[in-house]
Amino acid sequence: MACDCSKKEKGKKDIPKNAKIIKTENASISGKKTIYFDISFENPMPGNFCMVWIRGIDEIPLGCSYENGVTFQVVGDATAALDKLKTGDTVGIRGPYGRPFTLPDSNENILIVAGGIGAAPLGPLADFAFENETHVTTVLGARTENDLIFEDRFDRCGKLYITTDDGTKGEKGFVTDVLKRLNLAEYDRIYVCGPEIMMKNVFAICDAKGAIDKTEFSIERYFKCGVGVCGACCIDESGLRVCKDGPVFPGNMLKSTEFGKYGRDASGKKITF
Amino acid sequence: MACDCSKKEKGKKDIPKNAKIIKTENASISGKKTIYFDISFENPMPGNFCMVWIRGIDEIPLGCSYENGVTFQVVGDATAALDKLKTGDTVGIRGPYGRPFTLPDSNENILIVAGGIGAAPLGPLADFAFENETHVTTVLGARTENDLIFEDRFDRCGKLYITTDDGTKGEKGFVTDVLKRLNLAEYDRIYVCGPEIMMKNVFAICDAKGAIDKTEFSIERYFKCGVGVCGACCIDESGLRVCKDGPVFPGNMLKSTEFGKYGRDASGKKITF
Amino acid sequence: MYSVAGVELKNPTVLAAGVLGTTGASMLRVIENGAGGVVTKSVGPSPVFGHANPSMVALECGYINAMGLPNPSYLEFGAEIKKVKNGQKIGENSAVISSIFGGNAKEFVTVAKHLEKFKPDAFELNLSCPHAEGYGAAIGSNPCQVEEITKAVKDEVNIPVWVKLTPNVSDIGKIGKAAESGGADAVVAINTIKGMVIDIKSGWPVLGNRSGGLSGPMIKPIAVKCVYDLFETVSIPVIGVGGISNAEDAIEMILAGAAAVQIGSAVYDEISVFEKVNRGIEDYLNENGYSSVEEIIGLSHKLK
Amino acid sequence: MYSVAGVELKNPTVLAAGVLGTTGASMLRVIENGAGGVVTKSVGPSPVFGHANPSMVALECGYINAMGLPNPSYLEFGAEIKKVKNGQKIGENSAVISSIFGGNAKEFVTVAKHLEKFKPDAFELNLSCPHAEGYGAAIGSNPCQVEEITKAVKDEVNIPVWVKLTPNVSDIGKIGKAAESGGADAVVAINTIKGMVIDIKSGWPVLGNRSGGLSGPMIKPIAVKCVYDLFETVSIPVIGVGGISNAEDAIEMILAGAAAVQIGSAVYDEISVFEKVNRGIEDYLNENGYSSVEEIIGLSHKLK
Ligand SMILES: Cc1cc2nc3c(=O)[nH]c(=O)nc-3n(C[C@H](O)[C@H](O)[C@H](O)COP(=O)(O)OP(=O)(O)OC[C@H]3O[C@@H](n4cnc5c(N)ncnc54)[C@H](O)[C@@H]3O)c2cc1C
Ligand SMILES: Cc1cc2nc3c(=O)[nH]c(=O)nc-3n(C[C@H](O)[C@H](O)[C@H](O)COP(=O)(O)OP(=O)(O)OC[C@H]3O[C@@H](n4cnc5c(N)ncnc54)[C@H](O)[C@@H]3O)c2cc1C
Ligand SMILES: Cc1cc2nc3c(=O)[nH]c(=O)nc-3n(C[C@H](O)[C@H](O)[C@H](O)COP(=O)(O)O)c2cc1C
Ligand SMILES: Cc1cc2nc3c(=O)[nH]c(=O)nc-3n(C[C@H](O)[C@H](O)[C@H](O)COP(=O)(O)O)c2cc1C
Ligand code: FES
Ligand code: FES
Repeated sequence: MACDCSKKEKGKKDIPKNAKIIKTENASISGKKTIYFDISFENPMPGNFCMVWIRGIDEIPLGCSYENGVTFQVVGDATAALDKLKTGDTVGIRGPYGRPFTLPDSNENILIVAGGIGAAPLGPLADFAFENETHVTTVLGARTENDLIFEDRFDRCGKLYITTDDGTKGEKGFVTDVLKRLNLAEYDRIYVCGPEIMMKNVFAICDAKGAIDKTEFSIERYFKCGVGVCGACCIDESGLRVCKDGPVFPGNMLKSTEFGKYGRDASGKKITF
Repeated sequence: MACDCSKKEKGKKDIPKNAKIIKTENASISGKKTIYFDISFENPMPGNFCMVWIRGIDEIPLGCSYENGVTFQVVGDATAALDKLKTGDTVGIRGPYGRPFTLPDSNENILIVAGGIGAAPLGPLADFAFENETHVTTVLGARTENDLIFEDRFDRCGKLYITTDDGTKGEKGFVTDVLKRLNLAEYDRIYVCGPEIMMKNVFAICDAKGAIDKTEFSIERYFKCGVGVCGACCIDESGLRVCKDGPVFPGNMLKSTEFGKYGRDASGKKITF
Repeated sequence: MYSVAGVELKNPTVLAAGVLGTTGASMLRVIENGAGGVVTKSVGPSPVFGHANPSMVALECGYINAMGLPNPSYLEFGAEIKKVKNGQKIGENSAVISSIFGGNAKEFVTVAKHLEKFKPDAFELNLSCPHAEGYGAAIGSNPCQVEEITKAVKDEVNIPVWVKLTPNVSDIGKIGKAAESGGADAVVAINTIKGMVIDIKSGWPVLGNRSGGLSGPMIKPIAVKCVYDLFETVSIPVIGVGGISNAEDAIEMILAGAAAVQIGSAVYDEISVFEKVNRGIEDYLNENGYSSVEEIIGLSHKLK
Repeated sequence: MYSVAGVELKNPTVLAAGVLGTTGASMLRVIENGAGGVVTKSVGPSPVFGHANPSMVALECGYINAMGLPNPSYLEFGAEIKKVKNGQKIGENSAVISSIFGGNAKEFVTVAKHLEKFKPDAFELNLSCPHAEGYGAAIGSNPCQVEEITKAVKDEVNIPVWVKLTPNVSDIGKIGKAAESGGADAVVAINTIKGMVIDIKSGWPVLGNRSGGLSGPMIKPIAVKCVYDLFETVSIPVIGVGGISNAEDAIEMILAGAAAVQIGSAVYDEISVFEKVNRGIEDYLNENGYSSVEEIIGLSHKLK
């Protein structure tokens, strides 16, 4: 693997940088939001994440969805607090961290499969492909039309299939419904991010179609340190750390792992999906 | 001043390096000795010193008299212990430290005034001058013929005057007797090292002859840290540190200082010469 | 095989507690990377979610963390111990040391008695975590409590008991002595050192817990001194931990008196640090004409 | 002018004890390089030559030293205090704080009463040196002795008394409280931290005294935590010292609660560090709309 899993030089201080919010914008009608900072991430690669510290509340991992921005949905305390911040407010950010997606060549044909907020780390990959004139097909799913994000970003770089659970936009159903129909042999690489249950199904289809070797999945686990030391995010049975050896894993590295079956909460207790 | 007073990079570890003695040789008939190590000093400049750690005894400053050697006389515990070490024994060395002599240009005329073991840091200067074809005059003094060191080293690079207190070699008397006769206007630079009482007299003569601005004196004070922090070696009234701002000082920086009058012992108590 | 305080280690490098020790699979990966033994994360009487993030950040010459002893409780953790005991390749037997904590002797005993069933090779009593109120160092700086808890666990279990000490005391030798009196088979020094880092742009202390424990290269000289002092004070083996990231560091710790070393933060740079350190120790022994690690344990004490 | 605990400082940066404080001339040079005050080397009841060399070496991210409190005794040192008091340019008045030590209250009082004649602006009681048997931290980790000695000196002198604390205790707040009860006008934290470095090639501990005290960048997070804790515990000013080598470090210490900072080891790189730090603090205040250092002392405590 040619990727550089650890960007940080040995012995380099790496505490959260103070970042001022310079713009906030709705990413979806339902209120998923993108916030932009006055400082950019240092050489972010598509698939990298950052740790965003909402002071006094918590620090959480979010995908680097822009050079200087993150896109999130409110699910609990930290995201709710982040949602309330306004232009001029500050947070702490560190990163970019983690193993990114493998970048496609310009003559390659790629497939992007994104579910819900899972589109966040895939946005920069689409941008890269667009600039690089890579041929892109995207399957973008969400619960409803109002939950869709980055439609334009995926649309401009190739063919875009949209699915919504309720049919309010695109095809009624799941991304997997589209995936089943596609001839995966056409694609050199397949990139996936979304809810784990969705990714599990995508995995199964790709596997069945003999395409698993060209997949990369960006997965989520509970992060404490975020830098590969504490072990909170390790997956069974490989013992690989999602924060440092991932969050992007080739599909074949997820075979016979806990992926799609269970994860762990902050205490380390197993939580079945 | 163009010299680089502190050779060490910020934050770089600098503990004594283990150095094995590969050769010992008498530097004088009376038993002044040179010991050579299996490791060389890093870019030593004439006038630099090192700290030599005779483990279990003490660590003392000694001039770098060779690229990988020091030359010393026995005066107390540490030097006596050093004197007993044999080929294959080890000491700890750190350095080179301190502000060195200003190197002469090849077209310059220089005068070296060395008394006793004070010739040690001047040896490398003579070597440099020799290689550089600088014209050198040396006044080399010692108590007796048996105490002289580095005669050949000074001899080969120009004119050598020798004085001994008892007249066993060269002129009977002191280096100052020769100095008084010399036309100091002929020299671009004058380098001095020896017992402080000798240097005091050399200083007076150079000053009287209007030559003080071209002198450099290498002086000694009690060193504890050796690296410019503790303050043990500071001289009145400038407050300059002999270990870091020196040990080589231009003569004019020694005017109206304690030089030639008093120093301090390890406790910081003044000791009059 | 390398025997320390009743534990058979594959080699003298051991994974330190709280680092990559949440799951059996993770510890097996560390063993594959050369560790002669692993210490599990510290497990206590009830589930703990730990402090809010940030829980660990890298500093110029080390790290600061305040995880807050997250663990799923002893009732959940046995399976992970079992996995790492049983998951090793045949013939490869890296030891598994179960780190446990509690607020008092009774809690320690409850946790130990339950986890002993899963056959760890030893217990390590965490009497040293600096940022868990009522636990760790809060107890571990009191020699009486250290002795009492050690004794209570020793009385109830049949495997060796190591006691991990905090450097945040005036005299670590005294605490080591207390552990020894309680029957400890070894002392482990050191846990992290209390510290704090403030982001001057915002004024906020950086960790979710505000303050935390320092680890990594910056604490090595403190750890070496603690190990040196303990070696002079106690007769049981001392296991050295704190700031080891290469063979030189490990050797320094062994010369100071460590019978084995633990490595934690250095996995930040490379999990294969264990392999690298072991190779380096071997080379040092060969180059200097020693035939075993035992010959150099505490060697510095003899040079006077 | 900047007033802290009864002492008028030219600015909030002060030279730390034991660094470039052997002679009046040296301290004057430090003042010319921007220090708002200087603390003299610690002076005791009788002449001390100190430990054998090596007495200080540079490490990767700090320093270790064991000078052993060398000093010519209080009977010799008055002249140096006088020199630095009288040698300053007219209108420039950097404070001179006389650091003193003794083995008990009586010795402290003897030294203080004599040196007071030479008109230092304050005393700093060294109850914290980690490598001087029977002195410093040996006494300073006992709250009763700290209170007793502080009180004894306070009772006998008419200038402010600062008490310098050791971090080598379980709870520095407790020691700070003891100093406060004894009447201290300020506490100074921290002195160096016990440590040891071994040369693995020879096996020898590097310092003449074998072990010593750590200073420099590596101890900053420990110092910040101590200052933070003391700020919560005592009502007298806290003076922060440990690992400060630039303005950011100083500001971090002030946000943690320091009313002024002391700088020691950083003179290794540049004596002009005082000037640089002061300029940086000014810039920070301006950029962030503060009008004085006082406004940011302990600010981090309010952010919750
Ligand atoms: C690599 C990675 C990239 C991510 N990228 C994005 C993104 O771009 N946009 C986005 O909206 N979300 C993203 N997430 C998920 C995001 O981190 C969680 O939604 C967020 O942490 C929830 O925090 P909370 O306090 O609002 O919710 P809580 O109420 O604290 O928790 C709700 C759920 O969020 C998850 N969560 C909470 N804290 C953490 C944590 N420290 N680490 C991991 N998961 C946590 C848990 O599953 C938890 O059950 C990403 C997660 C990971 C691991
Ligand atoms: C910059 C410098 C360069 C020197 N170069 C040489 C040299 O090339 N050859 C040589 O023979 N001598 C040199 N000396 C002097 C040498 O350091 C002393 O002779 C030596 O330290 C004596 O140690 P001792 O234990 O044998 O004697 P002791 O009995 O300990 O002391 C005898 C005298 O040596 C001096 N001395 C002792 N310890 C120290 C110390 N730590 N720092 C400074 N002086 C000390 C004191 O004046 C003392 O009174 C140099 C000194 C300095 C400062
Ligand atoms: C993230 C992290 C978590 C830790 N958790 C524990 C723990 O649960 N129990 C324990 O005894 N020590 C814990 N420690 C302390 C380490 O085991 C070790 O004593 C310390 O980090 C010093 O070693 P190092 O410098 O090699 O990291 C933890 C350290 C870190 C960095
Ligand atoms: C060489 C040296 C000598 C010291 N001597 C003393 C001393 O005599 N009295 C004292 O209270 N502290 C002494 N200290 C401790 C310093 O005053 C200071 O508390 C410590 O070095 C931490 O600050 P720093 O990191 O800025 O050096 C000494 C420190 C050093 C490095
Ligand atoms: S979150 Fe700590 S190792 Fe991944
Ligand atoms: S010997 Fe310490 S400053 Fe010169």
